[in-house]
Amino acid sequence: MTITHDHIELDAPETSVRTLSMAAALNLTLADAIAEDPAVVVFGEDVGALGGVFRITDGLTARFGEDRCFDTPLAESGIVGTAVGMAMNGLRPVVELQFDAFALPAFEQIVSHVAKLPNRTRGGVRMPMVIRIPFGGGIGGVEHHCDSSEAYYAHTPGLTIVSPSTPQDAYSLLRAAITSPDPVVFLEPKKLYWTKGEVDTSATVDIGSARIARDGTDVTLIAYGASVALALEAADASAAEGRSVQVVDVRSLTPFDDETVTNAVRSTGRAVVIAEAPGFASVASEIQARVFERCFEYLEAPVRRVTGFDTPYAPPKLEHWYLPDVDRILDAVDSLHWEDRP
Amino acid sequence: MTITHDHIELDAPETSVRTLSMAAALNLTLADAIAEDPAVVVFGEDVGALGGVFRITDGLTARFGEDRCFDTPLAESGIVGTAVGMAMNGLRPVVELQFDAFALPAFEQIVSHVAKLPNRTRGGVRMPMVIRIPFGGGIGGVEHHCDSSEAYYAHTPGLTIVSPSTPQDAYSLLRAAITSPDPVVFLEPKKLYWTKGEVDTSATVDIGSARIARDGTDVTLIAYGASVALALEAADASAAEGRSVQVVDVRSLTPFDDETVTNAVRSTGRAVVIAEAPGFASVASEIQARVFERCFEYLEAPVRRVTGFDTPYAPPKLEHWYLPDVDRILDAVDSLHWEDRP
Amino acid sequence: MILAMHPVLIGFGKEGERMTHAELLPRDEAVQLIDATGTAVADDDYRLPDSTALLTAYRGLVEGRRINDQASALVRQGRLAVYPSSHGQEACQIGAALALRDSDWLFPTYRDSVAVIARGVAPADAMVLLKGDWHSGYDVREHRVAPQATPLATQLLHAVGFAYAAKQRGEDTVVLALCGDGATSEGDFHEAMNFAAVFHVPVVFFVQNNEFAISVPLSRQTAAPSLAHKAIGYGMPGQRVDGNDVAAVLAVLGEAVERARSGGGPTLVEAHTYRMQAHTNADDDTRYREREEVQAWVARDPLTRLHAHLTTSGALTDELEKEITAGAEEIAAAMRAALNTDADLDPEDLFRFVTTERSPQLQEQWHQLRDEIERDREAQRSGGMR
Amino acid sequence: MILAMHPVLIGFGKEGERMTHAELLPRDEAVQLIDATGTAVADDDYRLPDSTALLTAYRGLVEGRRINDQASALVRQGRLAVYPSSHGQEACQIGAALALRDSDWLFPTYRDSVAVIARGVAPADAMVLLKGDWHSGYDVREHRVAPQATPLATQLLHAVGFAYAAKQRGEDTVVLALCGDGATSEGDFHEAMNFAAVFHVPVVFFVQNNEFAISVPLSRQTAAPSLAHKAIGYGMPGQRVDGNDVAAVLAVLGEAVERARSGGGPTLVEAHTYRMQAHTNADDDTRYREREEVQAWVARDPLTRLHAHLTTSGALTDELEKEITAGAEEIAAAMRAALNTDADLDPEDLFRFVTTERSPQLQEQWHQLRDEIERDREAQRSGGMR
Ligand SMILES: Cc1ncc(C[n+]2csc(CCOP(=O)(O)OP(=O)(O)O)c2C)c(N)n1
Ligand SMILES: Cc1ncc(C[n+]2csc(CCOP(=O)(O)OP(=O)(O)O)c2C)c(N)n1
Ligand SMILES: [Mg+2]
Ligand SMILES: [Mg+2]
Repeated sequence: MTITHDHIELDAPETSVRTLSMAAALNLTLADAIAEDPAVVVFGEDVGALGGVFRITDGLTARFGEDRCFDTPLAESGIVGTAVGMAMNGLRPVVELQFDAFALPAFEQIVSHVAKLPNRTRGGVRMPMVIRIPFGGGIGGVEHHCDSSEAYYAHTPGLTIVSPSTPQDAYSLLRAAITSPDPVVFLEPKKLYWTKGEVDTSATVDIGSARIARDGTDVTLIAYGASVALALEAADASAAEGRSVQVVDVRSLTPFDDETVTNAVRSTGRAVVIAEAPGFASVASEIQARVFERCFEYLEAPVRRVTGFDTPYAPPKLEHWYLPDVDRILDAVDSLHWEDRP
Repeated sequence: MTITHDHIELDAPETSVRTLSMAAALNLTLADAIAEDPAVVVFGEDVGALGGVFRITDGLTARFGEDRCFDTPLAESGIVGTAVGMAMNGLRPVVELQFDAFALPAFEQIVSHVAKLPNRTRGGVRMPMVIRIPFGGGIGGVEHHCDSSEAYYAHTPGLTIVSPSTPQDAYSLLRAAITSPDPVVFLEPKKLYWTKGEVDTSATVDIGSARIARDGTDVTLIAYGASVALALEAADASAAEGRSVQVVDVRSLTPFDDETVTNAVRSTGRAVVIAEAPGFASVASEIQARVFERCFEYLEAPVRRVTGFDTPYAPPKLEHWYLPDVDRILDAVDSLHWEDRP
Repeated sequence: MILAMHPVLIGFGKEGERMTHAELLPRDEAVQLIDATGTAVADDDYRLPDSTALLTAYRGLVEGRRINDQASALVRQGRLAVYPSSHGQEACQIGAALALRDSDWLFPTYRDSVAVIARGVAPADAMVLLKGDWHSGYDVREHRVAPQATPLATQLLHAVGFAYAAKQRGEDTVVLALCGDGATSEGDFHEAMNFAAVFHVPVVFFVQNNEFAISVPLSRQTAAPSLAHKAIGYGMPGQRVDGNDVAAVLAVLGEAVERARSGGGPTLVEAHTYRMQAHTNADDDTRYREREEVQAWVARDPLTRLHAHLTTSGALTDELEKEITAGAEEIAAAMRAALNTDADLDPEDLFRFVTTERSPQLQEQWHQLRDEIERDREAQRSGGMR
Repeated sequence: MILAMHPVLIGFGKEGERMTHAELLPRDEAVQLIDATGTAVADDDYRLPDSTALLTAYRGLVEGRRINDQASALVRQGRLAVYPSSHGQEACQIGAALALRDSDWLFPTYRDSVAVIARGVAPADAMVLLKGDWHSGYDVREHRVAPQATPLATQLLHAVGFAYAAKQRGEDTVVLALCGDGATSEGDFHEAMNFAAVFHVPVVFFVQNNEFAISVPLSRQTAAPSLAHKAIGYGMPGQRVDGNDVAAVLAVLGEAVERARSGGGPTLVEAHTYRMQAHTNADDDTRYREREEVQAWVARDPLTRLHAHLTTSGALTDELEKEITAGAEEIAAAMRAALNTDADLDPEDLFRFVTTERSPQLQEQWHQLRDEIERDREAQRSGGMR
């Protein structure tokens, strides 16, 4: 169990741009990070031989050995709590928690330590750690497998929360998260795991920066994770109806890119926030409130949100009713006082 | 450990109105509930002989016996998890978790079971359970003793969240919480434990109803828990400056009384939301967003919020900088576009 | 369903009494009453259940196996979303169900559908979760079976609280709580064991150690001599049993259940068994275990050994065997029929059970959804788009 | 600070080796090397530390007691917000500190200020949390002491992860993790023990069983024969020691530390001691325990017995005693001086350490606060209101 500091035989240098699924991009990031930094260790439940239930850690143990990617006993507080100790002692743990609901046993460690140790010690102890959680629904998963719990983390000072919506951002954001000296909760939209896109491994992205995913002049849709794909679909559908719809991919929930979001909404005067999680006291309500405050004079209509209902996540056969969809977004857009328009 | 169904010797009938501290009112509620309903059991850490670290359960074990109020092993998930089983089997557990941060080990049980079991079983299993948590700061407590974690619970569908700001509401809301067939998270503002007020034990309050704590015509302050006292102070100070300030005590975070809050803000056209918790993705941002959406046409100015910073709670010697105070509220009120006023 | 059993009760475990190490520690070897060839093994402490009991158990095993295999087939046919099979673990499943009285309670996991059905739940109701219609599909009070738990080890605490309430009311209910080897690593396992022992409640914790937690082998879960060795750390007796020997499971659980019923407090029982199939259909177990390892367990199959034992003893006739097989086929056919029908699901159900009274917020959200649905219908009727 | 100790190492505990029950289970009685009267007790496995080591320990005990009592006085004077005293538990505190090398790490709780100070942390720095200036006040890397943990049992997992990283780098660091009897009931205790055993990391878990968790007595925490009996359930050795006998604490911890250092994996050590004062100054222990019970423990005081032992053996002269007392007084005086000064606190610190780079949100919030502060100052200068 000693780190081999010898050079690891990497595959022949590959071109830096290729087409990958988000899952493959994440796998590549982990491999690249392990290869580059001997402090990086990947662990969790079933991440070793199995390669993770979503195969994001596929092949890592075989390629880099048990010291770099390994299975733990089945205990999430144990996973995060030991990661805290490792981070105190020179490692960069990247842990996987299998589903949102199964991250909950680790909640005390995350809130009381991961988020607070650097502050507690006046920066004496940093927490360079990534907590990866496959999040969100839309994959027909049974109860406890489709939740969106970003609000719990986003409300907790000291944590950085990011979520990619493209394979490129999956790669670049995860690289940035692993390099960050601060603890990052990395939310992987399960529904997008198998969507493909170009990935330039040399491209970087700053944590804390939102992305204009689509230009538009009439209304701004603000989303993150799997909802970005939905927002883009809605924008297409809206275009067919003659509306020019802008889409902002928030990407970094905390820190939040007020500048990009505020400028976007000020330019259109109308906004809809989209997220899968229940709406009450959520990241969506936060974004809605921020936009209202910062764009008050610019707004033609109240900012709307389209979120999951304030109910437990639906069973597979009912989830299509639960989840935000294109129609619901278009309805929200329709409600934005268009009749008042000059 | 068998419930004695015999008549319990109560103290001589007392007048129904008396002056009590909030702590005493809560103690009285628990005693009355235990005396009235043999299904009520109170348990947690140090609630027995000691009477709780805040003495809210003082004397209950002595008066009603170990079967009705008892200490558990030191394990919060254990406390809430066994309460779930008891609630499934005819008891009405009222559990105490010692401080907000020490409720976190129970988070999985609360989110995955307490909140969801009734829904999971199509109402076949109800969760008549109260989780009492002394919450908030302002008492000079060291780290982990002053957090406000209502957002975690309020974001979780299936939970009812209430917090009193007066001894009367402490009594009436806790009675309502214990009687409720649904699980209630009962947040007790530590800072107000020793404030006194009249308590009419025959007065009832509906969960889900806000309270106009003070009438006013110029601006509406919306608060809950310890922040209500602060809002009232700010209203007094503002009155001295010639402004008529209305104060709404939210009281029930979920369900939320949109009607009362919306009507209040529509009547003044200006609003400030006040809460101690960090503001990001919080109950305060939810209220702000709701008010914005529902009162858009009535607002003279953007709704503001005065909350804790998005930092870990401050150490005792710095908490006066951290916590919302009267000046900060008055500043927010001052910022509400008064110059535009007709 | 109740077996006439004569568990060997040892006179310890009364509240407040301290047990000796020997009483708290499990045996070095798991209790076995019928070996893999079907031969009875003499035991000083545990008696072989009589042949009526063993025949009842045999019927259960055959039905259980059939249910497992039928459910797996229904997954392949797309009628179930997912199925965590207990193929190979049927002796534990049936032993658990038969060790209890009707009035007792079972707290099962996602893997324990066979035990749930053996308690009387209709197979189709037990499959509602796995079909995706709702999160749980049976009346927990009718069958005294808690909803199958997904978050690992959490149900053990519910079992303890449930037993606490029963004890407080002076009822003689026993609660049997199931979990896997992996789940013993969770904090909730620890807290449940400890609460049970401190409050001396009538719970039996039954760990089906099937050697794997998805892909993670037992050696990565624990370094202990056995999982049953955890019991002494809580002051409750621990025992190990051959989990593929339903006779031994019945005897050991039977003893633990009777001890619990008579005020002797909780017991931890670890069954040594093996998960013969992948974790669920979504899993690929070739990634983490050798086929030879799996094959080696075929010889220890719980059905074959009981079949051999009962045939040798003459208790199981060809005729009876046929009748049992036919009964199992009937159950499978009913399952197929039930699961091949699509349930008529009501979207309003999403809002119906969240709280007893629907909040104004939820009502508003339901009205929004209802309007959407109506507009959809309208649009479909008029052939329009949205 | 390092004692020349000769722990009796037993040749077991190498990775992958199974230990026997006898090796994993603690003794029926706690290890004691000096009894309450100060008389040495012969022991087959553990050797009495030599008199140099015992004198070092004695000095530690006297200083520790003085620190405890000084801190309690400072609370009464309003200079500390709160103090959880280890009065009566000093043998555990000093034993823990002395069992480690300088390069080893300590993971303490709120009650372990004396152990923290014995590791070299300045008393005033150790008191920053309790004074209320900040959440922790010492450089954890300089002293190799983790911040004192408040959320119970959580630090045990940190200790395990820390040890894992050390082991992975091939360092011979040992990590000593402290917790109380109450904390053993938490899920994190279980997960930490299990991870430590499975990963075979160099950690010693040292439970100070002081009979109470605030008001809750041990009998409500566990029904086990002892807390050390939990060890076998994880496959690590457990041992019990008289926690008021610093010689025994040194010997037992010394053995465990050496085993950990030499690759023998983790150990659980339970010390039997007693919390002589209330949980903290904010607590009222007359509500939940009899004065006689507390009084009975005075006779078992860790200082008195070592004092008697060392005086009888002649190792402790009057002169040395005076010197030690004077040293302790000096420490107390320095504490008083340091804590009677108000620190100059900077409100911007609230924003400085949350994340490495300050987010725009936090910067905006700081500017808001800074403006408030400036306006306040302005107002004060001009004598105005707000
Ligand atoms: C708290 C929690 N963490 C993770 C999971 C995901 N998960 C489902 S089953 C499983 C393995 C369980 O293994 P074991 O307890 O041995 O039971 P088995 O599946 O073998 O019956 C895991 C990791 C979960 N359901 N709950
Ligand atoms: C997770 C958690 N729950 C509750 C508390 C509140 N609390 C602080 S100390 C204490 C008692 C701890 O008892 P024990 O572990 O025996 O340590 P001791 O104080 O006796 O040293 C409690 C309940 C806490 N700090 N953390
Ligand atoms: Mg298993
Ligand atoms: Mg203690």
